Amino acid sequence: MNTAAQRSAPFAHAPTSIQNTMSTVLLALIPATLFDAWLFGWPAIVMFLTTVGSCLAAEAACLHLGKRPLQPTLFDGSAALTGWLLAMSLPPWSPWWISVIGAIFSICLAKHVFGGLGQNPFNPAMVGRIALLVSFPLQMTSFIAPRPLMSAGAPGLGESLAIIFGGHANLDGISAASALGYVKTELSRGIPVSESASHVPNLMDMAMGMHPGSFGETSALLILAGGLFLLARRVISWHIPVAVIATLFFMGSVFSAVDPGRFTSGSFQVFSGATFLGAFFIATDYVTSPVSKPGQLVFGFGVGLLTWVIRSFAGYPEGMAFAVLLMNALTPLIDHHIRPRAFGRTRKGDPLPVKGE
Amino acid sequence: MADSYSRIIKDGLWENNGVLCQMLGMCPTMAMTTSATNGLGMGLATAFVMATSNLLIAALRGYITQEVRIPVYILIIAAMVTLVDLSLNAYMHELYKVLGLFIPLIVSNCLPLGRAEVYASKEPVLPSFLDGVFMGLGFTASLTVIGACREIVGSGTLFADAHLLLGPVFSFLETRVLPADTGILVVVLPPGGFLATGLLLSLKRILDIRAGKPIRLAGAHSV
Amino acid sequence: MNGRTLYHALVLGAFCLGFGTLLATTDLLTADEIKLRQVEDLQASLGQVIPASIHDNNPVNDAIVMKNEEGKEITIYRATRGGRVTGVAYELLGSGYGGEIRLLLGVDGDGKILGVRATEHRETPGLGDKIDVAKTDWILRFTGLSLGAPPADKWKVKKDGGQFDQFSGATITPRGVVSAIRSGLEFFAAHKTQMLEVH
Amino acid sequence: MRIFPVRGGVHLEYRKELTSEKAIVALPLPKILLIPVQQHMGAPAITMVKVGDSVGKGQVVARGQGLVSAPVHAPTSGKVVEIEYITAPHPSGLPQITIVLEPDGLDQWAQLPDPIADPFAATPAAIRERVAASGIVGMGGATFPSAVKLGLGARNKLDTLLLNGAECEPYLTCDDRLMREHAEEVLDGARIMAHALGTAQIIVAIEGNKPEALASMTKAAAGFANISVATVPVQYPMGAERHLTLAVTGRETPARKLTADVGVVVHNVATAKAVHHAVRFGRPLVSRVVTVSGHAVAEAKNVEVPLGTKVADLLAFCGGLSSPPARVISGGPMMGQPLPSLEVPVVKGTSGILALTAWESNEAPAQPCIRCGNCVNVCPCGLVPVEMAAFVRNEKLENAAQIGLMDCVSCGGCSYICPSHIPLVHYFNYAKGRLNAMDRDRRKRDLVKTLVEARGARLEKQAQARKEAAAAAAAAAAAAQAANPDANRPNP
Amino acid sequence: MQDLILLIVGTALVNNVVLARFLGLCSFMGVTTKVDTAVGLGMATTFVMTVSSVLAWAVETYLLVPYGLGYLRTVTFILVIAAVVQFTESVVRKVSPSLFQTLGIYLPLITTNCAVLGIPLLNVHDKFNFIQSMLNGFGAALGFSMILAIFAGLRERLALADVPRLFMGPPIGFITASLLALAFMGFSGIHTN
Amino acid sequence: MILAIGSLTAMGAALGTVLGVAARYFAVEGNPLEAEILGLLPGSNCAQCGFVGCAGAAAALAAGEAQVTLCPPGGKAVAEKLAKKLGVSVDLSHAEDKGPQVAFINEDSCIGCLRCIKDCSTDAIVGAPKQMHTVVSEVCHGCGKCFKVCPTEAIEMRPIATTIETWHWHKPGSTLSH
Ligand SMILES: Cc1cc2nc3c(=O)[nH]c(=O)nc-3n(C[C@H](O)[C@H](O)[C@H](O)COP(=O)(O)O)c2cc1C
Ligand SMILES: Cc1cc2nc3c(=O)[nH]c(=O)nc-3n(C[C@H](O)[C@H](O)[C@H](O)COP(=O)(O)O)c2cc1C
Ligand SMILES: Cc1cc2nc3c(=O)[nH]c(=O)nc-3n(C[C@H](O)[C@H](O)[C@H](O)COP(=O)(O)O)c2cc1C
Ligand SMILES: Cc1cc2nc3c(=O)[nH]c(=O)nc-3n(C[C@H](O)[C@H](O)[C@H](O)CO)c2cc1C
Ligand code: SF4
Ligand code: SF4
Ligand code: SF4
Ligand code: SF4
Ligand code: FES
Repeated sequence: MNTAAQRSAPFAHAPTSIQNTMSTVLLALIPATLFDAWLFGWPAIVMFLTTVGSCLAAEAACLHLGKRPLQPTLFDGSAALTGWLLAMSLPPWSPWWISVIGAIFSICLAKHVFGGLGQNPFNPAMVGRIALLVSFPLQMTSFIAPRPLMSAGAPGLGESLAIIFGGHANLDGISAASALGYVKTELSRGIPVSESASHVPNLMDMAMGMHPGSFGETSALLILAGGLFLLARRVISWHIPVAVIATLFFMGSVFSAVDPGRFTSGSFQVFSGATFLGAFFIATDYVTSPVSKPGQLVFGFGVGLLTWVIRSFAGYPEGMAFAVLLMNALTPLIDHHIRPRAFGRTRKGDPLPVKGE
Repeated sequence: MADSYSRIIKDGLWENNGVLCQMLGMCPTMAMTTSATNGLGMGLATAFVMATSNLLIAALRGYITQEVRIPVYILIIAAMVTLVDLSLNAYMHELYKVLGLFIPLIVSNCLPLGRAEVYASKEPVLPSFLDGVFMGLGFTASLTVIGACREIVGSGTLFADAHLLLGPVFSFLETRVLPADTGILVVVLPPGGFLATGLLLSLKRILDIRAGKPIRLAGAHSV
Repeated sequence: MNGRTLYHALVLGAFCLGFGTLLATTDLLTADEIKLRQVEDLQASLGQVIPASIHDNNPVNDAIVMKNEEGKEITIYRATRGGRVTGVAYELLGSGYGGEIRLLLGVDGDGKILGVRATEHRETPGLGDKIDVAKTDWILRFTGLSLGAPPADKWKVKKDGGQFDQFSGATITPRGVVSAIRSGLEFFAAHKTQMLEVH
Repeated sequence: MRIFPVRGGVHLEYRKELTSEKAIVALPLPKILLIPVQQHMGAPAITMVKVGDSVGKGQVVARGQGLVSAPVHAPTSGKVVEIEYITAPHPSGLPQITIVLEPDGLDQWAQLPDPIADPFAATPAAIRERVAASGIVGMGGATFPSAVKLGLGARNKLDTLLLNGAECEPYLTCDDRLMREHAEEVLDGARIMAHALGTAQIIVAIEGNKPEALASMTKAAAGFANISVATVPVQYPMGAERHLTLAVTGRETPARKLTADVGVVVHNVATAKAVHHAVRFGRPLVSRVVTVSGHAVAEAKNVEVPLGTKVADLLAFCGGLSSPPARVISGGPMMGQPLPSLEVPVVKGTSGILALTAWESNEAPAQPCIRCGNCVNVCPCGLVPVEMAAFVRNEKLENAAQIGLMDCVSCGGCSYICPSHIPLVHYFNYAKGRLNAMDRDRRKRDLVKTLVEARGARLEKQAQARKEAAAAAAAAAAAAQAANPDANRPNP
Repeated sequence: MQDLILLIVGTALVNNVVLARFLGLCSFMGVTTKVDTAVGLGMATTFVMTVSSVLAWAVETYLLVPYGLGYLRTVTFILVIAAVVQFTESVVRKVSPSLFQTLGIYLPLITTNCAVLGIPLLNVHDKFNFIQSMLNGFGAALGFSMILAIFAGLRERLALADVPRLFMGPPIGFITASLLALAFMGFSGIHTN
Repeated sequence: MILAIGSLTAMGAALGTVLGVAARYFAVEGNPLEAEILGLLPGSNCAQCGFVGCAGAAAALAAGEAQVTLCPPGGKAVAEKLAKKLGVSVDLSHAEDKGPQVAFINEDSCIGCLRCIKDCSTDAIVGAPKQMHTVVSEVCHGCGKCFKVCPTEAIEMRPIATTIETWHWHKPGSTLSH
């Protein structure tokens, strides 16, 4: 018998696979996606499809260039998920070239130069989003107010194609700031948070999604539901999301209690922006987060803290994506230093002492 | 001898190019390549310093002892840089206004010192001088190419402001490649510097593979 | 100290001596030239905000130093014609998105703007850098305006209810520039007599 | 009884129902028996018979050598027809010395040692000797000579004999059946072992998915105050001795130490039964219970098999293969070994023969690791398999060892759970083997070095001696010349 | 006090020497294949950078400014640095041969680590006083060491990844650095508050 | 001007002094690296590397004048260790590694000339004049010296055979069984 064909135990395997995992995550995103598609209308749907399509095309192109088979990899759902999450983090009416450039950054530069699935140290979707944000701050901060499908004034399919592909949206006319962006701009001209916060949608509206923002970040409650679904299916564990949200809430609450004119409240931090999307779907990306549970807690804490720091002090209104990338960079060091305690050993790795010796 | 001169030229410009192969002088490579013009200017100034400092070091090396060699080399390089700085300021003021900011930084560029250590401290005067010239020109070429790539993708122009550096005659170089305001801004920001250099290095690798040369996969300076 | 150590000291000292001499000589030769160039530079920038037609002196040579409210020294270059001050130019600091913005403001004797230029800034290319004349002529629109025209409550960007256009997606930069110019004009109004008085 | 939590572990599909209700049946004597002289950990036994010899059942055919070894006995009476290198029941498929026995069908016992009438009055040494002479090795899979383990009492302060009835591997039910059908014998063996070890307490640990075994063992233990039965959670690999010890006693065995260092010795239930037979009847280990299972087997069974029976014969007894199996393995699916052929014998450590269909083993080509961390979560040893495998894949074996490769017990949990189907354990097995080989090489190099140095010193000494001799000779000559100045003078 | 802390945070994170100011890139690329080496170089650089910031401040304040020798700034600063480095080199060579072996040609290259010259020059440009110069030097070095360690961690992981041959080694190093710089852009604008 | 030159010269001289003193007091004697390298080499002084024994090889390695793959008896393992010690990266995938070998003396051709015994650095060969010699394979390290000197080609270098004890799993994805 050929020994090379031999393999060692085990000869049993759990019914798990990459495809299973990825499709569960996609499934969890569907409710929020459908809601947002309704909320922002046809142009958003066209934008969403363009983004996912571009990511799949980029994946196929990279596989082809690397002379690798398309078969398992293109359809394992990871590229679709990257595209999906990228679309969720873009302004809903972004023009086609935003989607395409984002896909090139996400899939080609953040994923395939490192060797493809599983090898990338940085979250591809977030690399795409940030490269776009830094390159096209205007387009990437021009959000539209909700304009539900079938409502008066909502563009039809043909008009939507023109908006996305023809560059015919007069963004100046319809754009609105996200809550975080609004508060930040107001603060920059000396208007205290306590005052500007009263002009943003109330928490209930924010949780429901009735406010301007990125395609997928608006409906906090549906994202939360998707996240809980992932938790229930054990695709993700609670460590990262809980650490992110708790840290953000804590920092917000403490600092807004100290200086309400300067800092927004904990619940504002949690319900605005991409907190839930980030905590449940983005910070939890397996590939770019630590593998051990304690490591994940540290990672989540870091994401929460950095998000708060960037939101509160830095030039950008939203910090989740940056925070995730920054903690991605720290992940190898976290993995290096925070390991589970080995059986029969101390935390430092020395054998436990024998009693009586 | 002729053979070794052609070797010096080839090494400097391509085979052992300061940026692409030795990966020295990365700081100006990143910082000064937001446009082709900047890259060119920085490269030329560096080339001048390298040529003169290599010349001086090779000429004076008999007097330099091992223990103080680094300070002496640096002293010579720094003196050359200051010389360039002062004379440009006085006599070629327009050029100085473009380059002014980054001339002092040539002192801390690893490449001149690297060549001093590796080449000028061991070889005769003329080859050392030529080594300085061609290493400098190779450096200039890399910077210009990287600058051009970043400028085209990032701002949609090529050789913008070339007339400030090279005189009004060269304003024909200034081109607009993409429509105004369509550049991908990251490319001219810090991340773009690293990205462009990384991609250029892999481009060189493709060419090397095509040419059938062995490629080096290890870290930048593994000895 | 043994001989070898002394030798190192001598070598390094000798090199320093040689190159120190070289540099000192160069400095000696170039110092005046460089000073001249700096004056020329200043002259060139002042020329942009004070039209040549209104003066017969060299404003570079007619500079007075004043203190602003915060006690910082400001150099005022004065353009005179026939012994009468026809305009002044001085530097302003505005705060933009990327940090400080340095502006040079020229004002005539009536407090009307002769010209403004951004001389140094670190605003984002494609967004805030439109204040640079090399990019757009936005900053030229200030020429001819004064504190009263437009009225004080319109000395703001449109977004804040004023009359000046902001750039789409970049409000912070123009806001900083507008408010810097306004306070520059206010500074002129407050110290007008002192500035215009002939010594 | 208090059960302590154990980190990690997986919840498997056990598929024990295939055989759990199949009572143990005896295999009729096969036509030929292949008896390898090494069926245990340690030094191989030395053959004691020649081709053509007739042997009785239970007669020693190979004797142990050295401290850690075990004798091998004839499983039945018959004639030695050959002694040669034959493929071993080992994944390498390499041959090993094997005694081929042709049963005469009489199954006649040879002269056996006398039963020990009252084992509890006998010295522990006497019991150990009997266990050693009976060729008993650990039946839980490790096949470590049991007598050596029974001697641990001399070195360590022991308080508990832990009887391992966890049987946490899927499919296998041989221990389960043994406990259900032979509870008294098992417990008697355990009591004898406890006596030999000097432990006061015996705990029988059984996973909660074997209620009948629990019931029958509890019933059998009722009369003994020092025996208790513990129900341990159904959590693979609860049967691993360190983890079982932790679960039952709360004591964590330090790395690179034995459970004996925390006062516990673990023995398998089948081992206990074998001890009972050896002590009470003088019978050596010549047969064992094997679970034959898997969906590619026509009739899954629990079979009492004479050692040396060919796997093919055993499968034939179970109705043969009903479909072409994807894998035929010896032992359980998590830690068992793939068999190189069906012509290899059942040996002392063979707890099961499984013929698995493709859907049962659910193998798939490996995909890239997505760093999901599942392997980290399930590893009962607290290791980071994903990282160890990455090191091994890049031949950085020493880095892998630094982060605990040698602590891995090869339980298979990580490979089982990996969504990318990465053969993690295979990587670890490779790395462990390679590191051991490197270690052997290093030891040899050290040996060579000392030899070279010794030789160098010797040569130098010789050279020195020669020089001294030459010098002495020269001196003598000079002295002689001085005495006789004319001797060397050229003739005028 | 708060200002000084802000100064350190600012130079370490916001205007990180490597990622935002583009200083010290040669060692950043060269000595980050292993975390331990990177930490070693980081410590050596921290020492040199802090000490030379202080010495350069002294030279500037007591020599260059009073006597109008501004044009000798580059020369004198670099001499000071060279001396500090070579002194450190001698000490390390003696005290820890293995550290010396791994840092190899980089110790002399600390001299031309632009950061070591750049930071004192920036101190002069920003008119920092003694304490500020020292803290700025220290903060910059801290940021440098931190980036070195992070980047070395990333590269250790990349060494185990299936990076295509085309990008293996230096190219992927630069691309990783690019993404790291992208992430650090999140801190930009902190000073405006 | 005088001040400029003077201060610069003074600085230079001062620094030169500091460096001179440093160079003197912190000078290192010998090469500690050499000793470490020597510890990694097999120590059989077989000279197959072309240097004067292992010490010579170590000196050459420390001076950077030799390849880490220089030592045939050490094989890949030693080359790897050396590469690690010296911080160099070598591509060992192509490095020839015949695997460990042992000498085997063919009984029929051995004339008992004693030459191999004299040359064997580990005294791995036993035998008496004019009698058949044998190799104690546990201590033979496969240097091949005996193979070279044997006048009758009675000595063969054989790869060490894999047994069940020494067998281990191949690397997944590779087709080698050992
Ligand atoms: C690589 C690439 C980058 C682009 N970048 C921009 C951009 O930064 N801003 C922009 O308005 N359009 C950008 N475009 C879109 C085209 O320039 C587009 O044709 C143009 O915006 C048309 O706009 P209009 O219909 O308003 O004339 C880009 C297109 C490509 C392919
Ligand atoms: C990368 C980046 C660069 C920016 N550069 C500038 C700038 O140069 N000037 C500016 O006023 N705002 C700049 N901004 C700020 C945003 O565009 C900010 O949202 C805007 O100034 C607020 O004005 P709005 O009310 O028009 O949205 C920048 C933002 C980003 C993300
Ligand atoms: C992962 C793992 C699982 C094990 N599972 C069992 C088991 O289920 N039953 C068992 O008796 N031994 C099992 N063992 C073996 C035990 O650790 C131990 O060697 C054995 O119980 C000792 O008894 P013995 O010497 O009588 O065989 C397992 C070992 C390992 C490493
Ligand atoms: C729970 C979970 C979260 C994920 N989050 C992301 C994400 O934020 N961004 C992304 O590009 N891919 C994400 N993926 C998909 C996949 O891991 C990603 O494409 C890899 O990073 C590509 O190597 C996620 C996958 C899972 C299972
Ligand atoms: S279980 Fe598999 S895919 Fe998940 S981290 Fe471990 S090796 Fe990687
Ligand atoms: S096989 Fe080893 S590494 Fe894998 S789970 Fe078991 S003990 Fe852990
Ligand atoms: S080849 Fe190896 S063993 Fe032989 S002398 Fe050289 S270094 Fe020593
Ligand atoms: S190969 Fe020959 S000389 Fe070398 S160790 Fe073996 S027996 Fe001795
Ligand atoms: S050029 Fe800056 S460190 Fe080399």
